[in-house]
Amino acid sequence: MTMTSKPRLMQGNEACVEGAIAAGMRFYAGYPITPSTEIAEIAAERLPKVGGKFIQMEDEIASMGAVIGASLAGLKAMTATSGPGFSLKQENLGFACLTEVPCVVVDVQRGGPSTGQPTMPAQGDVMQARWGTHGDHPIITLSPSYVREVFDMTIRAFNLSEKYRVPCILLMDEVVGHLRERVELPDPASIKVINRKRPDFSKIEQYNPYQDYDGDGVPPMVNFGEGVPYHVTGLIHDITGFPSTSPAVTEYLISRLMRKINDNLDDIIDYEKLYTEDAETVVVSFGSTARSAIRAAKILRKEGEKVGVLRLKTIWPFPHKAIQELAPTTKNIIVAEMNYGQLIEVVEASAKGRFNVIGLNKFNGELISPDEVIAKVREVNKNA
Amino acid sequence: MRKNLEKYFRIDKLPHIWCPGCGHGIITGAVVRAIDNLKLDKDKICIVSGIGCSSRAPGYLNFNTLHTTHGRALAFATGLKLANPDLKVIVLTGDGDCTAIGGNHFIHACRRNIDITTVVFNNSIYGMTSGQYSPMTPAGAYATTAPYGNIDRNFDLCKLAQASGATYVARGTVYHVPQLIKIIEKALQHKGFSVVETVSICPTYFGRKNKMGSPVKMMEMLRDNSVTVKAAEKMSREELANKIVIGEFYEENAPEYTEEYKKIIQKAQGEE
Amino acid sequence: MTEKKLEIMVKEKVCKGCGICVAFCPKKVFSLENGKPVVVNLEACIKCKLCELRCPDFAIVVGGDDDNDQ
Amino acid sequence: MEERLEIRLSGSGGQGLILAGIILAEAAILDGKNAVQSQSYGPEARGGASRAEVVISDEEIDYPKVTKPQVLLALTNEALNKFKDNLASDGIIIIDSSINKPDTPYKVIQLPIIETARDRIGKSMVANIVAVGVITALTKVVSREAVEKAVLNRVPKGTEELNKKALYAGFELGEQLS
Repeated sequence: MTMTSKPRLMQGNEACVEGAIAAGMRFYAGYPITPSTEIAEIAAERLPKVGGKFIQMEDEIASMGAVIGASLAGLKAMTATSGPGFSLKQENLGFACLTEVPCVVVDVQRGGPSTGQPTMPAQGDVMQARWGTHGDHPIITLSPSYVREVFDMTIRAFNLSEKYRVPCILLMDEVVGHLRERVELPDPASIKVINRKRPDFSKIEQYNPYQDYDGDGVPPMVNFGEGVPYHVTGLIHDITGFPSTSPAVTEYLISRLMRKINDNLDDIIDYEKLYTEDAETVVVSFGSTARSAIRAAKILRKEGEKVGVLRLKTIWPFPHKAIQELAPTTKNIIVAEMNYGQLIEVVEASAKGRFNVIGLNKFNGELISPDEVIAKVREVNKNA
Repeated sequence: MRKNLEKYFRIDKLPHIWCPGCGHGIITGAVVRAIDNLKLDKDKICIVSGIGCSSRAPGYLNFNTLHTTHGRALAFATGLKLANPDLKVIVLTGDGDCTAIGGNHFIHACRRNIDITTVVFNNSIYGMTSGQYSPMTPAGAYATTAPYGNIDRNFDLCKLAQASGATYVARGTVYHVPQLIKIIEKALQHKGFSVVETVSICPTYFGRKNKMGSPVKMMEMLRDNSVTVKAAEKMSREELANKIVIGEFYEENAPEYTEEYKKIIQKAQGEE
Repeated sequence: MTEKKLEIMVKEKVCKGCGICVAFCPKKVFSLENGKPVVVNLEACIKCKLCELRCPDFAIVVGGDDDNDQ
Repeated sequence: MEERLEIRLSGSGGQGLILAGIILAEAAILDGKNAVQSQSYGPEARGGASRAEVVISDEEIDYPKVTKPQVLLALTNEALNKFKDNLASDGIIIIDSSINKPDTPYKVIQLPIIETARDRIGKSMVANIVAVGVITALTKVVSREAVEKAVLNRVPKGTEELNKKALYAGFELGEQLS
């Protein structure tokens, strides 16, 4: 991407709105909640300027519902929230997963369960992002570490959501959401925007809204009001969109939903490796915590420690390959996360005993510091 | 079915799942007839529902239909309508769906005065889950979750709608169908948030639990206990105690939400 | 009114036999036989169509297939 | 190690410290440097403990928080007591004259920041901008041109002149000591 904008100080939450608008977002429904509120405030100001719509709904549940309704009407739609609100959105989020309605849900994570610590950072919604809803379904979750990356990743969230007709979660944390940072935005013309697949009516005689016409697991989508009436239901449905209790239909639908994601892991999964080629210990991290890991690694490398960082940008689907393909020299994995230990369970499953997996966890409302990462790496290397 | 109505139905999905004598088919028929009488553009109509017996109605109707989550029809409908104000959005919902789990969405949709017509299928019970009391179940009535009689006081939905800001409010019954069709037509033509509470009958759960007899007996009850808004004005509180007041309660021209938002867009773009 | 021959169609297959049409016909056109309505007094029909409007199963058409006015 | 300058602005909610942090970070960017600004605040919009942090560097800034600041501004006793022991070895503490001078190995600079805002400018609300002026003059972490531009960018419309006056008063206060 070519840089054209002048460098400016931008907040993570602001970069999210700017990225969303660049991706084509024209609808936002939300409810105020710290630390995501700036996203709603900025969307309220920015959207009408580009002909888009903003609505502050009566609650979190309604916001998620309105987003799905707007997406069905053809607008790219987003909502933003934090842990408690994310919990409230889950049922409708599951509806969007099953009915394959593209949308982006931003969760700016804050501390603790329940009301917790509204103004403090945490990364405690890792599992909620994957399994907060009920039943089996796929979902994509991305986690940015830098303000500029929030911009890019929000665009990517919309693109993936539209491409695969699946809700995409942008899992931020309070540090990244509230951080103001020097940002240069790309030339709008250079931004790649993906729109939902549309049916080719010269080839399709009867439109079945959930038929896998192209064999890629992603049915082409018609928007409401375009003259092709169809039915959308949160019940398990056949290719025509109508409810079915047939075991074969049920199994086919759930399998297809999974397949459209699982067949495209290389497209969806993104991560950054730093000094991993010859690392003995690799710190796996994401979001703001990854920045501490990177700083720690830079310091430790100067001291000769063979440490690397694997920064996950896609959290779900989980990048198992990235773990399994770590260098043969790697013996230890430190999973640094601002929670009591969530992602580590998946890393352990991924490591299958090949690596010694150790957690570096902080859940006191403060970001893990580079010093803490350094201390952990030294401790692990000493014991190794 | 009458030939000219067939295009509005997904004939292959019929017969519907509703029990013999269920009033919901009557309301669905009235909605379709109102749409046909007004010759609305079929492709622009979106029918949105929540969960429950009533909320199965959209599945039988040949429009853009959206069967959402329990109680949330109005939230989804608000998104649809605001995203594309050219759509004619109709919400079909039940008394439990609309006034219990969806109560918050209902009052706020009223307040915003967004151009959506909501037809509430009020059968005083949760039918799909087999007979629990709803916020519209009359005090004293029996339900599977009110085995000793219901002590909850029920909403007067029309008063609630009006107080919340709805700009067209009316009530009909499944006995008085010609009148019902007329008020649904008026609701559909009204610019703003319109509410038509339709008193329906649930012979299977509400009827049996409350020993009301056959669907015919329940229809007779509607016939014998309904009074018009006009007649009700001259009646005392006591006289109205167990009556169903039917007709139009309120009509007002007020700023409509999506129109107001268009002005917001103009304002925002004017400031550029 | 034209001299068109009046017809009342009852689609037995979709009728669930609730009896509402029979009970509330102001002219007692129907009778319930084996749980389903049967037209027994067609001449008395005044085409008020209340039976059609109140049929929960969309099973009745007063006037037959070519009747377009409601 | 790359050149990394850390500033911590502390006081109570409502003193405009976050805005002061934003202005310093933006000024650094105008000077062609990298900068990040973060904050920590309690649930109360006014009155609670509040702090804003700024990291300025010529390099990419990875860890975005302040650990051992070279500059600590404290506008309340509470804030001073909380943060006074954790500075870089060459760190300086700038405190308002209303605050008790702490017992500390670090260099302490005491200036009538709030008084200047209240009595000279006529609005105690602009104490944050006076403080920005002081920090700029004392530490030269950002240029005066850039900081002035940043102030004008970020303060509410209609208050530009007032804030400019506050900034210049801050410069003067700082100059006396630098």
